[in-house]
Amino acid sequence: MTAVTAGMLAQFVLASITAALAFSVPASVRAVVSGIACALTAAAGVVTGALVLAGVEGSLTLALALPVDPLVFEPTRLGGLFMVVISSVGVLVSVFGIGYAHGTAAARTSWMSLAFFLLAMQMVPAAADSVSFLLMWETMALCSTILLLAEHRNRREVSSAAIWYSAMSQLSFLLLLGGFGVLAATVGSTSLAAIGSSVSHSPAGGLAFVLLIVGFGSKAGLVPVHVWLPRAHPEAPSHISAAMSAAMVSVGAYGALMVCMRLLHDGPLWWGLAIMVIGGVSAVYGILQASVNSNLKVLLAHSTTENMGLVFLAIGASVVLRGSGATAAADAAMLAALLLTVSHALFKATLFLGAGAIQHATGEVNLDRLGGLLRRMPWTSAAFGVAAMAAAALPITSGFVAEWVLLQAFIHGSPAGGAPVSVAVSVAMPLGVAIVALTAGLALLTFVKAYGIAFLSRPRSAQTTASEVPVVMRISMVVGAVAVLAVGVLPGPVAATVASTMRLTREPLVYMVGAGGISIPGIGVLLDPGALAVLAALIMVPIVVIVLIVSPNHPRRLSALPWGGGGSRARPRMQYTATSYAEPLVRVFDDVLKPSRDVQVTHLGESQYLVQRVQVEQRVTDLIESRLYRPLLNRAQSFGKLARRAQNGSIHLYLGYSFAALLIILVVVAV
Amino acid sequence: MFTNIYPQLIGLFAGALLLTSTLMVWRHSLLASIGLLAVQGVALAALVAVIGVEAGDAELLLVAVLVLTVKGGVLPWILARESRATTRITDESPRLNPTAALLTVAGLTIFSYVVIGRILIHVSSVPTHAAPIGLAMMLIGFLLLVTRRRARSQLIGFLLLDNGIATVAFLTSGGVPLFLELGISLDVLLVVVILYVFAGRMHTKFGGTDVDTLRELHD
Amino acid sequence: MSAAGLARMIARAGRIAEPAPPAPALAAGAEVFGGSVDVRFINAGGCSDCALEVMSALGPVYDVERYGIRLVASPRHADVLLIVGAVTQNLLEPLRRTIEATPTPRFVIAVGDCAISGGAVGNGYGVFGPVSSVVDVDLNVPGSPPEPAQIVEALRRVSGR
Amino acid sequence: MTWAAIAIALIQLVFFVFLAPLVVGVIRQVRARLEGRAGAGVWQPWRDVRKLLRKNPVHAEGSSWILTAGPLTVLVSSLLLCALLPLVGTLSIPLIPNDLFVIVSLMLVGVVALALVGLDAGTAFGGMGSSRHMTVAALVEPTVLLAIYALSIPAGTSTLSVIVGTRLQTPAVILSPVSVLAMVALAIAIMAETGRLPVDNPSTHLELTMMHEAMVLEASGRDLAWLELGSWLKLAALLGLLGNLAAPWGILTDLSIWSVAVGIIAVAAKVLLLGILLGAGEIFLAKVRLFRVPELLAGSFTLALLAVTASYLVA
Repeated sequence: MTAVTAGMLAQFVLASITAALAFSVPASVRAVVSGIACALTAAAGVVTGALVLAGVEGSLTLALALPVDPLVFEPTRLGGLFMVVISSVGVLVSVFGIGYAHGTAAARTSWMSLAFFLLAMQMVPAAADSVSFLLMWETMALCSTILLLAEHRNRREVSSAAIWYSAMSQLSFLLLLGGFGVLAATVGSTSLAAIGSSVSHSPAGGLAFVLLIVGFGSKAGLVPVHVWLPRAHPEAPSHISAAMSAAMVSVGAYGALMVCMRLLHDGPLWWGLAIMVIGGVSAVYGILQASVNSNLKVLLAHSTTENMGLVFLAIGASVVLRGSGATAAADAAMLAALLLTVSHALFKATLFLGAGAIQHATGEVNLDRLGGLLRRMPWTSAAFGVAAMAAAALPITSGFVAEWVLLQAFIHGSPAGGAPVSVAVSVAMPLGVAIVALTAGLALLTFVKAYGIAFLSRPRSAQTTASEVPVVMRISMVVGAVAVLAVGVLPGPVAATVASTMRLTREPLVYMVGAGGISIPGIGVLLDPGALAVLAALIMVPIVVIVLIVSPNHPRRLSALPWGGGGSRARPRMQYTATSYAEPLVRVFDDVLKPSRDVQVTHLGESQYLVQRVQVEQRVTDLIESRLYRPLLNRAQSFGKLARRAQNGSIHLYLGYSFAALLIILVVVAV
Repeated sequence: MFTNIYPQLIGLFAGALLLTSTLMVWRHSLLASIGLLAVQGVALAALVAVIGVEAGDAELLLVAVLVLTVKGGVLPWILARESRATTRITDESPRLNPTAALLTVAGLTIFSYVVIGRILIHVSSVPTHAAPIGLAMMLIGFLLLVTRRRARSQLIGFLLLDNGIATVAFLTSGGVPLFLELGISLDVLLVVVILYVFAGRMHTKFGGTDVDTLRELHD
Repeated sequence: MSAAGLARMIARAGRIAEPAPPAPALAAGAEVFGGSVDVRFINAGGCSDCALEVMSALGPVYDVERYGIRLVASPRHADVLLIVGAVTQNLLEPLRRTIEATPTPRFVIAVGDCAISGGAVGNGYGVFGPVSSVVDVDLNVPGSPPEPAQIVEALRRVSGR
Repeated sequence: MTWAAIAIALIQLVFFVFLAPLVVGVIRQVRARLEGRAGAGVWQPWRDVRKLLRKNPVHAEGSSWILTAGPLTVLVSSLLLCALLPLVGTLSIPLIPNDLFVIVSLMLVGVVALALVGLDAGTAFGGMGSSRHMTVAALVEPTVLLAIYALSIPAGTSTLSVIVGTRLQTPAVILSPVSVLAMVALAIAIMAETGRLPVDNPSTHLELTMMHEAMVLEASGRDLAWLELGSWLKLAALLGLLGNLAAPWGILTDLSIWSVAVGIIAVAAKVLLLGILLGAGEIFLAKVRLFRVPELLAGSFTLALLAVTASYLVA
């Protein structure tokens, strides 16, 4: 029994203990006790994953009372990486939850299901066969649904969101079931290793590929199966949305990576192109929706769609590049995919926790009613700011490193040895760069809006009472932000570890340079954000000196009203809101977003030429939802009505059905 | 000396052709498009001349001169004169919004690169590398024909189409026989003059050559 | 208009600005500006004749930019407040706000008799008083209205060019 | 080698801090002359900065430290551009190659800082400027990246100094259609990025038409000086880059007194020439409506995309 086995066992045990504690201890100490216990469960995951990454091997076999083979868990290095990522998010979330959870979100059920939710998420990457994979997957889905329902008593929207969510997660489960089923049928074993070793690009393989990618894509929140994200996240308690949006989508990404790196590796070109298309569309669509949204948590949810889109774009690019002979670039793209996932987990957790802190302090997540929180919540604003920089892929954060690697992989797409570039590459790679660039640009606007409107300027409604959140919440946010910065300044170690989890064409993919920079010799690129930061710091010095020479008597800063043209003092209502901030963008992308505007002009009674008041309302709805899902649902409903007629509850009718069925079966058997 | 800058020159003039075509979609002003058409004619002539010099083919040089005079000189001159004479508003409000149109141009160009890449997979002379640009010009010409409202602007599209055909011909088959080119240019010239003068008269008569409104004329 | 037509017009127009008269003496305390003066123009409630003169003084004919003088969009950027008209009750508060919005060191120039002394309307019921009753004035440009040349000269005394 | 590169970076830093205000002065002077005015002389921007540094900044009530730190960030990001871009020489510091994506992201740091400054005081115009500014920035980025991507293909790397070096060795590349298309696209993108006509009017007094100006309405004294200097430095550096891409001659490739002198003179000549062209060109342009700007950028984006695909498919 190795340390890894012990670690996995420990996770199961700890999760069960947590549940027991959450059930038993009195409400007064429940939050603290079960929060700490959850954190320990997650910590066990971190340790186990780290051991796996360090090269320790081990497997855990659980014989259940189910009519299936015993569950086998044997994490690969990739699985270990994801175990670390997911469970570190779990730690942050649990600690934050101690301070945050209140009301129904702090009830027994919530804490218990949180424990199992974390456990399931940590064990999915460890699963060694499709059965245990699917079991853990479904556990994850169920627990998250329960957690999502936590506040259903307070708000009606919660239940509708939960319905959407469970529908989508069941859909993805069925797809995965089908996919794994096909694979098991073709290979003759449910063991993932066996499937991976006997890879088949037969039509069956293609079918399995499509099923699996769509299934994982829906969990990762890709277009067009993303609709659950923007509904679930605002309704769930914030630390739960953090867990879902940072950790659970990473599980989806893990699935896709597993398919492309382990199960069906070296797939044909069209697989890669298909993934690239899905990813690219999701990235652009997600960030567009995010940029025009004013509800902070919905905005973050859409940006999750964007980031996962980028991850899939990278995965697809890697497949395409490998297919067309640019192996070094292909490895770099895969590295980018992994780095994007890691970085997204870190900063998105921090962002959602920040949103939770704002909600906790002001009871408000609508940006149009926030403002001026920088002075009231310095810690939150700092952590949120760093994470937002990462989300906008600015240096010196983790997001920048990830996107940099991705872009480098794109532009080094010409195959080794001067072979002619295939048409697919020469069209797909430029478009890829364009998509990443556009996404990055829009993300920049989105998060400048989110940060600037929420933290800068003046309060847009009465949050004058807002104050900084309890210390546990601060700690978890700040730790997240520090991690984002650490990966951003010293990407070397992280990139090396990540690269060690991939099947590489040439070892090693990444070298460390300087303090903690990365260089990818395969495509001959180098990045050392640390050195960049040092240079920036060095440049600050002469400025300070100049200031001291030119104006030694430090000009004293006077204070005055915000300049409002000298007229009546500029009121907070006159400020730009999040909605007005995004208005130009809505116009620019009018054809894509199709916003619904209605203008009501109320004229004065005396004359129709004098206007009393003009009311403008503009709403941007999710096109895919209104154009794709609504019709489907209506169809389903009408069909349901039809079916009801056959179900009028008369026992004779049912007997008749079964009799008919019997006859049919007999006929079938006879013929 | 010439042979090693030969690909550069081909590339340069082909690029000029593509650039002018894109700009024609970009600009709405009729006069600007006509100016671009003139530039394009010159570039086409230069292209022909370069091929001619490379092939040491006197006839091609003659064709080049012809192209220069007709496409680079006479046609634009007539068009500009007619437009100045008859139109008040020279701006066009196309059906497709310019942003979408430009992105379509990009798509069409890439598409033609792919297509030609498939067709001329075996041929690999320098001009054939630039052949896709000719096809792209034809497609863009069609795009203009489809999306522009007013007869004159559609005529621009027509001419762009013709230039595209000529370009493809020169780049792939090393040029069409002189008399054929002669005939083509002459009847193009004829067509244009007739259409254009006609459009001008119609404009003066019915005060507008928006094709949608013209539909009312025949009933 | 076509580019060529515009070019022809530019060539035809040539130099509009009149030749610069000799520079006046630098006003005391204006050394700090060092030949760069940003002006915020305020009509504190005068009839618009001084305002018109100021506008023409800031036009291309007198071309104050050649002395380093510019009209700016925000008092935050301004060095000189160019105030015309006697301060009316309604504009008293906006004027005060504008003055406090202007970073120090700053110059206040009162243009026209009404701004300096209240002038003909000095004891009108709507008038608070001359500019000097709100803020201490550094330079006066007498006249009702003063000539643009005088206004320009006052500004040049601040910019020192 | 390392020390030579650092020396060049220092030289560029110092020289561009000197050059940038001069370029702006030249642009304004050209405009003034063409508008029939005498003009303030090419040194006026220098006087402006000196004066601003002497004044006591005013801070709006309720504004935060962003109003102090933002301008410094803008300045530093522009200074980093000047230090890293291949302007005087193509030597680049080993650990910090002037990689295209790094450069662009540094530029974006400045953009973001400026946008936050605009939002900080919570005035209507500040928010308006910031919103427009970010919208344009978001739309410009694809063009910039694609254009330089197209230029990077012949060199096979995204390191700008290598790109410029390649163009220096094989000038034939410069006239290739790919390079022509890419340069046109890049020029348009840079005009938008630096807030020149026809995207933004740097000399407007009408708040409703402002982008950059509207964001700095609240800044004063030293803060304003940093903001202005930062935007000037950015303009000068990008013009220098454009100049070196279009005509790389004179840029130094090894460190010696003579070559440094030549390099400095060459880059100064290129930047000032481009400045004069810019000033003269702006006379003939009017600011386009904000909602026509996307057309402009879509145009340049199309050119850039064509350049990239063509460069793959032609060769």
